[in-house]
Amino acid sequence: MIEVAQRSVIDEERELDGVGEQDLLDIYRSMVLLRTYDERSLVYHRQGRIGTYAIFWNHEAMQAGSAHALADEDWIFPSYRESAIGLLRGIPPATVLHWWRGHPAGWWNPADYNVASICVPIGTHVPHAVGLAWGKKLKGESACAIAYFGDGATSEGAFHEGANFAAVMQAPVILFCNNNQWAISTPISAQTRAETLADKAVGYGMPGVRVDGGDVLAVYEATREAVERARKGGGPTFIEALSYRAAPHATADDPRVYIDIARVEAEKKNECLGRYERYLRKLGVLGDDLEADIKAEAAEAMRAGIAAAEAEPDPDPELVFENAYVHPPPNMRDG
Amino acid sequence: MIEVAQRSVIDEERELDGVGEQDLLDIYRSMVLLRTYDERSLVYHRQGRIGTYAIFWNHEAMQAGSAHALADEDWIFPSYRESAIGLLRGIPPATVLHWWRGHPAGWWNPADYNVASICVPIGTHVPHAVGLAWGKKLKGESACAIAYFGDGATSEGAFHEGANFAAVMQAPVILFCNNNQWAISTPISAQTRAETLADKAVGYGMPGVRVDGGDVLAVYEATREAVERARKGGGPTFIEALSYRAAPHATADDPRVYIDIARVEAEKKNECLGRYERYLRKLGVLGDDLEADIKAEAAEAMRAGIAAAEAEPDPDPELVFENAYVHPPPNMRDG
Amino acid sequence: MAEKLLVEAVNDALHVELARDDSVMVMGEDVGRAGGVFRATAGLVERFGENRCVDTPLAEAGILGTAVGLCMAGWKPVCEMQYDAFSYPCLDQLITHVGRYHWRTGGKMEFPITVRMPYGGGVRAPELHDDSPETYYVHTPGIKVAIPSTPADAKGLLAAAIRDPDPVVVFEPKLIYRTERGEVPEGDYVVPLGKARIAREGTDVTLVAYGAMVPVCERAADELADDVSCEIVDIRSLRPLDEESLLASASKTGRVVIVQEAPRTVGFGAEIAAILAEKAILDLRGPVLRVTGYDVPYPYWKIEDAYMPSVERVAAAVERVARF
Amino acid sequence: MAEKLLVEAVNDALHVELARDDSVMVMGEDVGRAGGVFRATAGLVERFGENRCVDTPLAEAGILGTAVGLCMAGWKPVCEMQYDAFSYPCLDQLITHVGRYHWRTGGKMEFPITVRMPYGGGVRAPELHDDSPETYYVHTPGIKVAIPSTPADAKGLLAAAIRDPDPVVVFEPKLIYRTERGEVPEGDYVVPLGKARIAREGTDVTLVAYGAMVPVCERAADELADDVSCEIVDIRSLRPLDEESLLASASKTGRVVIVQEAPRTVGFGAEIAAILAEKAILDLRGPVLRVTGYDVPYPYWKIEDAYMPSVERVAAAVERVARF
Ligand SMILES: Cc1ncc(C[n+]2csc(CCOP(=O)(O)OP(=O)(O)O)c2C)c(N)n1
Ligand SMILES: Cc1ncc(C[n+]2csc(CCOP(=O)(O)OP(=O)(O)O)c2C)c(N)n1
Ligand SMILES: [Mg+2]
Ligand SMILES: [Mg+2]
Repeated sequence: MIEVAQRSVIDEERELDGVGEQDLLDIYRSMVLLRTYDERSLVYHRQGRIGTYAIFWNHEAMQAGSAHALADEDWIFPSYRESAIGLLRGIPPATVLHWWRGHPAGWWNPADYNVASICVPIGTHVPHAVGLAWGKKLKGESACAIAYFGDGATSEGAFHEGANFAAVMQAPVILFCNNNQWAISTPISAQTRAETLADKAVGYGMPGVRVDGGDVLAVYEATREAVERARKGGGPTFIEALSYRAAPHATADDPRVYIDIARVEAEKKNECLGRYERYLRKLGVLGDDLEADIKAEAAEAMRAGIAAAEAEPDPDPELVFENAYVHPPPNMRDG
Repeated sequence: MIEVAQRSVIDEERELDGVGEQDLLDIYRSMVLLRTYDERSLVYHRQGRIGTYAIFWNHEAMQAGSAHALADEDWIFPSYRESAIGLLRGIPPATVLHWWRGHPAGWWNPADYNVASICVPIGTHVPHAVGLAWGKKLKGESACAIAYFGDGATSEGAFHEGANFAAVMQAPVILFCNNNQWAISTPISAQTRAETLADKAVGYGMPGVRVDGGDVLAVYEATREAVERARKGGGPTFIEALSYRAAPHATADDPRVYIDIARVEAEKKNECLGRYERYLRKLGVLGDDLEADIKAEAAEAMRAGIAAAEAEPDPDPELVFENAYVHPPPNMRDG
Repeated sequence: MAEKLLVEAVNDALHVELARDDSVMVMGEDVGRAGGVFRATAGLVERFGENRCVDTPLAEAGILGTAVGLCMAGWKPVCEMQYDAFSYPCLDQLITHVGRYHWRTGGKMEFPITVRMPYGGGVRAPELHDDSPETYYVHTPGIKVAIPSTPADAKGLLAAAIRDPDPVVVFEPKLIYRTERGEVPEGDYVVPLGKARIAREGTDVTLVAYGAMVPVCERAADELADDVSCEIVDIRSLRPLDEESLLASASKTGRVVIVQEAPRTVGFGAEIAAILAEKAILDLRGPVLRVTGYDVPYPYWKIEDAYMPSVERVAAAVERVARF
Repeated sequence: MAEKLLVEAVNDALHVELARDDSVMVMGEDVGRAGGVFRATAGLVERFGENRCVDTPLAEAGILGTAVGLCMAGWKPVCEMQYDAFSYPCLDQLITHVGRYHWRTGGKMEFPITVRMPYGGGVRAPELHDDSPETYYVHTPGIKVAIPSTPADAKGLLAAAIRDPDPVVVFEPKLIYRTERGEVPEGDYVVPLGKARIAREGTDVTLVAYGAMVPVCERAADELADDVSCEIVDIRSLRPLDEESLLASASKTGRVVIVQEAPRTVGFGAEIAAILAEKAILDLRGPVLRVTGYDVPYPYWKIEDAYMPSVERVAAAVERVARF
């Protein structure tokens, strides 16, 4: 049950069942918020106001499209590439900015938003998402989980063990692979010999599907199907969203030494937010004023966010000893 | 390029190209040697002459069939289940018996036989085999490698990372999975949701094939094809040999608490050596005398083997400090 | 109170804790149908069902990784690693996540994971069935570690581990699984983490040990009883560590021998010695000696006795420091 | 001799060793096209080709596991782990195989694997880019460990590691990758494993450190120079360990402070202290103090300075022991 053909909605001008203007605009708002977060963060980084930052420009369709298919009870397990996805669940921009500022105010309570902590090591959160989903199922609850990871993550043992557990336990989980075709400087061709990453689903006996990761509605549709299946007891789904990394891996990276610049430029022209805007305009759902309003709202959220973050006092060094344990050992402060 | 139908030769009475009487009898001799090793070892264990022992009764077809398809230059990476496969490369029975006796004389030089050390942890030798094969290829040598592991091993990250490296590096390696349908007490249905283990090959972009693991010629044929492909630069192959564990996992295991005894009895009736003997007799290649000779020869090898092993003096406790390092640190004996 | 073997006490603790708290679940390789390769989990799947005693796929990182998620869903997973050396694939999850996730949530979520495993040598097994990996675990921030040496402690410390809101790793000395027999309280029974056990009082030399090395110390103390009065401190909780009992004993005897089965370098004995060198320096009347495994691969079993700290080696160290 | 940054000295060593021995190969994530995320492997793929400088898939256990097989085929792999905390997935291969395979072959086959990685904190990075994992490595039998603190040692120790027939792990202190600059001999240059470096001679207190803690000790010694004469022993080779230099310095000063960035419990400082408590007990004129990281998850970078052993903490410890 592997769909190898890459699914699209926007290019085919398909209409999605049950998706009204409100949904289309909600998704748009999410994309704009993420785009604004990303673009502002890059500026803040250059200004020395936040630290190293993992850019997710042109990944917004994958994040917003899939997140829109989830219910609030469903858990999100982001990698560093989805650092700001919690914004779509109400995490304040200041919190995520704090994370990139190395400030403890950047650590939230996952249970408040059903958004797990940002996972820095590659792929190791996949089993977490699987365990959460399996655990909810064991408790008779209906929540699902989604884990986001990159193409490179599929090479890690942690991904493999998690995916296998997901299938064996029929955990209601979506394994969402952002295939931006690069793992820092390593192209997908040096990462795997599989024809598509969706092929990996076969080995786990779970459905696999490939979507155009620049098409927010295709992503939404595929995730919605996976969520429906999961909620009905149909177990996990592997989604490969095909896109392209049109920005550096992170602020510390200089891709010019390894990337094909022409290809990057081409991708930039077809970047996901512009594509969706053109589609919404064609549908008549988006006009100049609305677009300006939504973008202004997002810009304002970020302005307020960085202001709030910078208003936060520097953390107390005593926090070094906080939260290591619920019941700390008596000699923990020895050093 | 996945063959899902399970390949057989014996049942279909197919003839294999280039396989003459000599080959058929060589394979038979190998199977008998392995069977004799296994049955005697179980006796030696009961007599307290060797320690815990991992029984491989009914796995001989998988081991002998695949090993016969290799050239001497090709490297074998056994798990504990293939502890005695080195016998087919000239490792003396006494050496392998020593291994199970916990005697240092049980450790051989892999380079003498192109047989790696027995791998005790599950699946961790898969990357070793891949590295060897890749390394030979980089040196312009023509040797291949084969790694043996069980159905349970496919759940481990080490298997996954090794398989992916194999495909990406197009290493001349055969990943040979002995699917005896049990990992100690865990049935294959609790190990994976994939329909066949051969399906796993898809996710790595390598050919996968499924053979009847009780049919020594089917195993031989599939391995020969894989070796030919590897030697021609065609990269790795995953072979799933389907069989059934008709004996306890090891001498310490009591399968009665988890296994289906009727199924075990049925498998015993159709065990691989008897099947091959009936086939050879039908072909007119094997008769009573020859069978008796070959079995006597194997029995004699084992008698001599255990005698040699028991004649070996107890090891010098000083060996505790031998071979930990080529250049040991000066304080290594502190304790 | 009933007499139990150490492994039976483990099994008893699991039965009691699963009955007591229905968010506790056991997971691991062969823990269900087979009841564990040492039968430590026997009877659990029959009594509590397949959802509370789960036979997992063969994947240690998967076991510990999904346990993190199970905690987030409200479970208290008790993960079995089938053997010491087969726990190594789980170290990545342990170090990167299990020890940090409570901290990462600003202290808001708890990860009451218990990892338990049979460990240690002397059992006449093929390689990699003999390791003493406690250093890898106890060095990891966020993790607690307990190692019992008696049946009662095996039950009580495991119960404490399961009830503790922090991740706790319990190493069970498999060499004495079926040789140590003792009284074990029935039903609810907890031995708090962080308290050492004075296994024997004495005045001349302090022997510090845990796990299967405690009986070795006891035998050495017996042998020397006419000449040297040994006090034996069974550490039993490596983190939190009961420094007080350790320092009290060192101050009483002034002479300390530490016994550890693991390889010497940065074994837990080094930490004990370092604490003494810092906090008991004025009490010490001789060198702090360590009797340990060696910095070599754990040997073939025909000669493993030459690797394991023996009664003779312990006695020799005691005599050396006693005469110092 | 040319002046080089520490990371440039690493790069130099790799260039020299690959040119010197065509069985040496470099492998890891982003070591080729990108020349490494710290540019430690810059220029190698251009000079030696894709077979001798390999961009691998993103899989640390796969990297170290295939390296074992590469050795069997006659290669000497130099494996880069991209960062300290991302090396943890390779621990299973390290402990179960890399440290045991030479032994397992009866000493017949060699596994001249080098693992190198940038390590340590203070670099203002997101979590898991700051760990000091040397304990996990140095506790493992069969493994050697080196940690340079100067550009010359970074080159010489890495060259020694690559030429050594045993597996060697080299931790490169990333905090000082681009702050430590110094003379580095051109071409062939080896600093033998197992020899400490007396970074500074002194008479009152011995400071023992390695990696990025050596400059911290130097600054502390500078601050105290008027009152206390500090000797600084840069361990630089944790295994084999130069006990002689350590004991000689301890016997000279009688007062020792050990500085380690890793969490305290069973950090390498504990081993040093334990060795002193055993072998230098009569020389010690005060407690052996450890200034270490804490047993907590490495903190968010805004407060990481409160975790890292600082000049002030080191100086305070020196004063405490000097006055003892
Ligand atoms: C276990 C581990 N190894 C290495 C790294 C260093 N690293 C950070 S991002 C990255 C590449 C990830 O690529 P991919 O999975 O495709 O995700 P992307 O960054 O493209 O979204 C690497 C190697 C890491 N974070 N974790
Ligand atoms: C990493 C690791 N985990 C656990 C074990 C304990 N163990 C030994 S054999 C075995 C089952 C292996 O099953 P499978 O891979 O199917 O091989 P088989 O024994 O059936 O040939 C287990 C769990 C081990 N040896 N290594
Ligand atoms: Mg990517
Ligand atoms: Mg099996």
